[in-house]
Amino acid sequence: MRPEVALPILIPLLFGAVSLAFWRSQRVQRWLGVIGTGALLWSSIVLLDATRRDGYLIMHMGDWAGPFGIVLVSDLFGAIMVVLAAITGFATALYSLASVPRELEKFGYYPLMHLLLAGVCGAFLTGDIFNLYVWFEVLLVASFALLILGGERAQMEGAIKYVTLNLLSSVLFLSAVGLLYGLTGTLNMADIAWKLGQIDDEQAGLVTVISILFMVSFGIKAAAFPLFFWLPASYHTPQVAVSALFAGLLTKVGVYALFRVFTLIFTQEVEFTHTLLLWMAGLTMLTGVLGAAAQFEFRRILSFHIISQIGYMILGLALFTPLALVGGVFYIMHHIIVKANLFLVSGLVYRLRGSYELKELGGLYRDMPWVGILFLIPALSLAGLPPLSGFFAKFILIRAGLETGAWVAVGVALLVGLLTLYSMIKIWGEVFWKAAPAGESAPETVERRSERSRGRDLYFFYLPIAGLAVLTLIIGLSAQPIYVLAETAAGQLLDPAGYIEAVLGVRP
Amino acid sequence: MKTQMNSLILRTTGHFLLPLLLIFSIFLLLRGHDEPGGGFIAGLVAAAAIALYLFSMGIKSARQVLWVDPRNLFGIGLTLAVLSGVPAIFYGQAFFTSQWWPIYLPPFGTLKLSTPLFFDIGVYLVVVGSVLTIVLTLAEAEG
Amino acid sequence: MDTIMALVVGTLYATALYMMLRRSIIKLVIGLILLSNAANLLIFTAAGLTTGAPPLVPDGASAPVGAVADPLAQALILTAIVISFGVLAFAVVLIHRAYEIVKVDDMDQMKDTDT
Amino acid sequence: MIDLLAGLLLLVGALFMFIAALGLVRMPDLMTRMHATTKSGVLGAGLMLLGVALYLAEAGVLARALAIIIFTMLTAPVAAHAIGRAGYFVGVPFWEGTVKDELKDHYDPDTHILASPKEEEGKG
Amino acid sequence: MFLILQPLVYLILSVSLGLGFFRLVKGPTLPDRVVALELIASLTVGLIAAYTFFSGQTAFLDVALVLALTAFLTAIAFARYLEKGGQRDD
Amino acid sequence: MIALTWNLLLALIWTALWGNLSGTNLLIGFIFGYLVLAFGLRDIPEFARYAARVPRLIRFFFYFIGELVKSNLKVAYDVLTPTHHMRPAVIAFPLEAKTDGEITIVANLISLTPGTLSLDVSRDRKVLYIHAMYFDGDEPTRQSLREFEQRVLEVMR
Amino acid sequence: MLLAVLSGFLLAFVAPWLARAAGRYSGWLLALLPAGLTFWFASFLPEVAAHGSILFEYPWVPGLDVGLTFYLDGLSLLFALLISGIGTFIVIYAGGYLADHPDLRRFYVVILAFMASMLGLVLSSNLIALFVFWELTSITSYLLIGFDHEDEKARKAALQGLIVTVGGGLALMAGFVLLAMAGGSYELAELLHEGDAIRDHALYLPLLLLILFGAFTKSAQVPFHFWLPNAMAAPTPVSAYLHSATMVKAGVYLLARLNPSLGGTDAWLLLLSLFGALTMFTGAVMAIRSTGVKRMLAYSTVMALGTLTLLIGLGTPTAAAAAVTFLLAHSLYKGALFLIAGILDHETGCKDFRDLGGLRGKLPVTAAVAALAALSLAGILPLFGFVAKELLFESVIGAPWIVVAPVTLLALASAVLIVAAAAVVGIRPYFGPTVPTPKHPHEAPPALLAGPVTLAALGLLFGLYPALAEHQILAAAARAVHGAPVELNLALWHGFNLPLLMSLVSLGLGLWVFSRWEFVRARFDRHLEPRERFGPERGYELFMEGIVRISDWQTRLLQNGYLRYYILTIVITLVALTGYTLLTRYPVVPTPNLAGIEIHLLAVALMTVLAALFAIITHSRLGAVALLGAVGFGVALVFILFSAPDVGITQVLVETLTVILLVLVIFRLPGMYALSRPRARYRDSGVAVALGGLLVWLLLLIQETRFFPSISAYFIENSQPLAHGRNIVNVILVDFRALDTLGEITVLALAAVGVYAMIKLRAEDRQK
Ligand code: NA
Ligand code: NA
Repeated sequence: MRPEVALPILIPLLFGAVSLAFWRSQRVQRWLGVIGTGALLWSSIVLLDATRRDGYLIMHMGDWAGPFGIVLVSDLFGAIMVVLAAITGFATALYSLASVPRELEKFGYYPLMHLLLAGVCGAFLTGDIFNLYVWFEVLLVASFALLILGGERAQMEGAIKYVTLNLLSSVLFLSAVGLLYGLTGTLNMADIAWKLGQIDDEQAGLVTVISILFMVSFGIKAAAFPLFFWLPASYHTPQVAVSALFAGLLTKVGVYALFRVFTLIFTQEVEFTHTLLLWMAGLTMLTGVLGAAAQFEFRRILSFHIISQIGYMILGLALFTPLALVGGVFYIMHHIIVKANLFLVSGLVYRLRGSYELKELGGLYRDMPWVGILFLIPALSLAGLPPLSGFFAKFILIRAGLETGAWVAVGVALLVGLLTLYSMIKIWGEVFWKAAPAGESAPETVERRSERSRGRDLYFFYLPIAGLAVLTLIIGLSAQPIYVLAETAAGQLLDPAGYIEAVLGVRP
Repeated sequence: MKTQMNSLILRTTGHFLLPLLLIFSIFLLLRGHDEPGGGFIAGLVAAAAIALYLFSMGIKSARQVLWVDPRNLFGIGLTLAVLSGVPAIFYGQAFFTSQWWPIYLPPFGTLKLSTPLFFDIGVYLVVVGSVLTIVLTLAEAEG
Repeated sequence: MDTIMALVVGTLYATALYMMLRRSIIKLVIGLILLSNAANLLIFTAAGLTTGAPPLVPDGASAPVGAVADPLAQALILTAIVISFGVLAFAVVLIHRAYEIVKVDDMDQMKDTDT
Repeated sequence: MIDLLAGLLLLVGALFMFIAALGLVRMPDLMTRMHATTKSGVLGAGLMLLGVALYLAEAGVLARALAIIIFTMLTAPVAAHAIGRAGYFVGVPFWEGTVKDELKDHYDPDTHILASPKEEEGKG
Repeated sequence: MFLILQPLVYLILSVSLGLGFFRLVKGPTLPDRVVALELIASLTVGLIAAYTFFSGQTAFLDVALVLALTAFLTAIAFARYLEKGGQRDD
Repeated sequence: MIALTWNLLLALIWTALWGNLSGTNLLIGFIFGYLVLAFGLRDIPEFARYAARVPRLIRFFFYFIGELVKSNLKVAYDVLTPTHHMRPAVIAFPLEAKTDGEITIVANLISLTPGTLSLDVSRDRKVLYIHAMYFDGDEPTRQSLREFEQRVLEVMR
Repeated sequence: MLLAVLSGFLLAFVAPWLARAAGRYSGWLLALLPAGLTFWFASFLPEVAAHGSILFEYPWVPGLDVGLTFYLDGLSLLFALLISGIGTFIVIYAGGYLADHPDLRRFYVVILAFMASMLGLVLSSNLIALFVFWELTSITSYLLIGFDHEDEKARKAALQGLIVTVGGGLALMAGFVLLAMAGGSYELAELLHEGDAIRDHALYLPLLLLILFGAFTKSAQVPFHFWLPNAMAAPTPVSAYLHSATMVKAGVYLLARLNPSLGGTDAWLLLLSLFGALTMFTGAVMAIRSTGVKRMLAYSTVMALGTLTLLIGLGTPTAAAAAVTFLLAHSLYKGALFLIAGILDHETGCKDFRDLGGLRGKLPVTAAVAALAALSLAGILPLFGFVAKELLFESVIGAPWIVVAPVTLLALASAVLIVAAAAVVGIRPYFGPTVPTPKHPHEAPPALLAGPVTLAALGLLFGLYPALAEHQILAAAARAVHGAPVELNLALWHGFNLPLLMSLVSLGLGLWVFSRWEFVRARFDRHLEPRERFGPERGYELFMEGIVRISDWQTRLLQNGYLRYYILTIVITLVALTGYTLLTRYPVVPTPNLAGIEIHLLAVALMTVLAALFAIITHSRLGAVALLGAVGFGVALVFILFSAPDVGITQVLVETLTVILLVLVIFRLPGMYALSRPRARYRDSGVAVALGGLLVWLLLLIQETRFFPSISAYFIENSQPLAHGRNIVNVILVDFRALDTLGEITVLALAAVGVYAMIKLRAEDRQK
């Protein structure tokens, strides 16, 4: 019994619940927001540390042995994801203190944030496929509510697509779980894997068919090609702190789920399923990055790039070699921090200049060079330039791809890296280097601009951005420990037997 | 426009049915562990009761009869549900391990006080609070 | 009966999808509701159908006599019903608000934010 | 013997339900259809439940059967009242064979307040 | 014992269900459909009664109980909608 | 109300004596309690009225069932035969019932019985509008309704 | 060593503060670091000359075979000395040149980082570390090219340089990985001995092409040469110099470095010598066509880079010697010339040769230095450039037969043109009639002159005493390039031979071209301008535009804003993928199971299906809601009739509440209009039926293929004994799987919060 495993779920749940109960007092909610995410961060680090030491951490909820009760499982991959979620959560909570309008706080901003995190952590830690569905729904509905907070027209239009397509994905997931339950009579993922390991080869085909349902459902959640439509339709519409949280976490839950089921459960016909995944990865990388090239709005560019980077992560899974999985895990770690940070930077730019439109922006490097540096670090990292975090992420994948002989995929990955750089440089050129526009295209006057660049609230912008930038640098400059972590995590992913034994106590 | 229908028959029936439905919902809540029922079903029945009140007597009466703002209910309910999983940890058991504290009340038999019961009560409160928040907010927006 | 129920489930999925593919915003709502019913019924059918044996333990006994229906599947469906109710309530109100704000009922005209 | 009676009750109840359904289809207008469903529906369900209570002969079953019957009798007329009233407001047409309508012109179309004939006279 | 009764009762109820459904689809006005829905709810109670009778499983009476107490809310909601002047596209 | 309270109290004492709080036992206690009260306290008006109401209720119950069946048969006949024999009409029926509760119960019971369906009550609570299926002239229809109302009120008051 | 390489980065960090503290002398202060590094590197000269190479190892990411291993041999030491030595003067120069520039301090940051990156690049033994520094030079150079960032031309040029070099860099990375796969190591120090294994490996050709792609883009070889002159468009001469003379040599360095591992094959010879020669000639032609000071110098740099590539490609010992000699000579004279270009700009405000003339009186020192450097550029006695040029001619005429003809011809032609260019550079601004300039010219201050004077003087020194350079460094460098000891025998005078003849020819023809400069330019322009539309730069532009156009097209196609197409795409994907998998992986036809059919079950099923079907065809909104109610009752009846009381109750209640909700909401919603065209309806029905059919098929398969019994037997047995509840479903919900229920009520609460916010928080109100 390891209580650490449950804490990253229960802490945000409890803080969310208490915040809901204190819905009248925004001051309490703000405090709870920072303390709660801070506590989550602490608990997640404790969890990661313990998992690193002990391999797998198991908690049988309600003391009911697996596969009967719900088992929480922390393997290294899950624990890493939890830490990343907590980091993103804590950063956005700080950022929200200054960036979220007071009237939104009245309508449940902080409780929604906590519960979103609870859903995300739940998804990362559960060892039960139906429970995974439940956590998916928790984070999804929390994201629905966060998405519409503000009630702008664009939010509504975006939300309709977001909600509908995600609902479709959930129903698909649920249906797949139902069919899988009918087939195996169990819900515990380790148990499913164990049982599916015993069936004959002729019947493996049926399992593969079911796995396609999971692939499509998680593909939607991960915003993979050709299932990504909800993301560009909506991610640029909510509060930027919310966008950052979404960008960092939501699609990654889909990716996590793909990693989980396609390493643990559906490994019967790898050459078939993972070839499909490889196609998905390549096309996802390409469409995402191409989508961004035509955009001229800060957040839209970032949104499209999420898609292409999802492709990289799936590539790691699709190649299915130890190194490729390391690359996938490493890429996820890098991406969550960097992508969330870029959204935070976009919000800072908006705070300073009142616009997200590249055409209306400019002159920031002249006025505030440090903001430029805070942008460049995550932006160049996103493009995979060394020695930042994204470089190693990309390098591992490319190396794994070349060692596997996946020439086309590697070619696509390289090209996409170049185009990502192009997009980031486009932002850099327009927002920072270009002189601030004057006259009609300028959203604000010079006086208003200089007024905007003052204010104590700005510290709550700089603090999380700088913190995440430092993390990006650390991951890049001291990649070895991170690599070892990813390597161990990937090793566990490739050893379903170890997972099964840890959860069920049987050695398949 | 008012949210209720201007009907004496409906109003009177509402008055009469409300306590009936509420007591029925508590009944469903408490026996759910043994017979069909439980926090969720009970909560829905209670919410239906208030909805009936809303239709027959209007939003103001419905809010009055509810006495608390439904928005308080789900926060409290959720807190209760989460907390009901915590006591086990003090017994060195996993979260949500059920704890039973049977209380013997001579004429009535045994009251099975337990964490699952508190959990179910939490569920009940959340359901009532959520459904009513949705229904009442919508009804208010109409007028 | 299993086959008949499978057909019912399939029809529900088909009708739900058809409605979701319409342009009228209200048909989307109807489609979503049908879809969640379809999924619940699918789990029920996939888990196996049993008549006349609800998963209840008789008073005083420690286990039901004879075979009973799969309680786990029922619990899952119950959870799924509640979740889909919550989600649907949100979706329905969202569509209602979107219509109020955008003032078109043709989904084709809600495409300004995408590109 | 009791089983037979119970079976009979069940059958008769089912037949009443059938009559209600047939009435719903056959009757010419909303009001007359409601006559069929409200009465036969309640009676049919009630008889069937009594049959069940008689057949199973358990206190719990009897209590629940009675509760259901009472609840049905309590709610069905209210529903009928609400729908009939609403139907009247939105102008659902009466069957052409309807003899007279004393309700006509007594509703205030805006407030939906129903005046009595005396009030109307008082106003002159 | 109820070799004939069981299929007979079920047949009657099934046909009734069909008739009720027919009115539900046919209308012609919304109140007609609502009445049909009410009848379907009643028929559900009847089916539960029959099912309880033949299976001896009394648990389902609870479903009927809940149905009896809450199903009429649907009708009330529709009626309220109409009274509030909601569009009647029937 | 006092009488009912007493009756319930007696029922509880009964169960306490038996030491067994079950529904059946409570019902038995209630019945014995009723009989004891009806017999022992029949000289107190309050209790006498209480005692008298029960037989009336039972009588009304059977009357009502009879009416229910009658009305159903009538409807059934009309439903089952190819032609319609009915003469529907909406009529105004002046109420004797005064309180909201009385009016509601009268109206609801009217809805459940012979070819009548309560539509609405006027604002001044004096008139109940009724849809009658077999209208046979104002007076006969109102007469039978009035008779029914009387029986209901008898039980209620 | 690690500290030496990284010290530039560290200094870059604190440079703004140091510069602020030092004020006017910031350049001199900051130059102390590169100066110190120069001496420090110089201290290794004897050891390298004696032992050949020294290796320094620092771990970085051992798991990925990435380490900060530094490999010091003649080649890397030569580069390190050039970088830190010239860097010293650049920093000093910048302090003077940009003294009044508001962004001087930012400039220091970037230039120091750039210098450190270059050092890292040339010193790294680890391929990945090398690549890291390689990319860092691309980024820092991007920042330098775009230094005048408010000028759009500068931004464009910077972007172009970045895209081309990083694009090449990505290929390089792939090439490196393949190289490591072929050679079995990521360490150059080891790969240098694995030449045979690598050349025989199946991946040799791909990895060669990828690496060459990277090197060629970086070193501005044809057809990627266009970005380099553009990089001169906006920025200061200082950064321009760094680009043309230092960073671009990274590619050449890499080629030289990998020559022992990759060279010696026909592919290597052909690709390098031909592309090199072509680049050399193109650079020379373009140089003579240019009138801008920096532009001409930049093209002459392209020419030099081509020359170096050519020499490395030839693979003979002479060529290796020529390469390192030419490298050193070029760095010296080109450095001086660029810095002089800066002085001219700084003192006169002019950037074009046509606007300059007769300055020798006003700027005597500058003129003298320019003359020395130009003579070296032209390859005239007694300057070091002459030595290099002689070796070049010697190399080309001694080239392998397959390339000897084209490379000799192109080398000679280029030499002619470069002589002319040198004349323009050395004569035009200083002699002839004085041309009035926007600024009144004075002799430049010491900070500006220090660099050119030193570099030109070194050019003269090495010209007079070539053995000095040879013994200190060039011999070791040539050995590193060739992979074996090379006899250099550098001398100013080798007697009359073919190379000397070629030199004389080129000198004569070159001077003739200079005398007819305007005429030659006009002739070139007439022939070349119409063809520039098809040039490689146009290719770059088309590529960039194409990306945006494809992006636009793709976005309009995929992200079209129509929800229904999104759904359609997703469902078609699902059905197609699943169907395909079914066909190929599990082609089993399920047998229908009609056991247990009863009339009432059938009636309920039929009603549910019909209600759903009618719900989709009805035109009445509320009718549809009522039909949904019927579907709900149907589903509830299914639950009830198949033994699920709790689910049945829940379904009934949820159904009722859903209807209430819909009725509350529908009040404001529009009617149900048939908006789609019939064709769309047929298509959608087809897809819908396909989805439904697929699920039926799957369900039937599952129903007949249950692998294992359900675990629910455990719940059935233990619900009462262990969890003290008789309603097994409820016990599962509140005990066995309480976590599910917790999540479920969280969803409900969240939905309520969302609905509340949606209704109560209105954007319109917020704006008020
Ligand atoms: Na997990
Ligand atoms: Na539940």
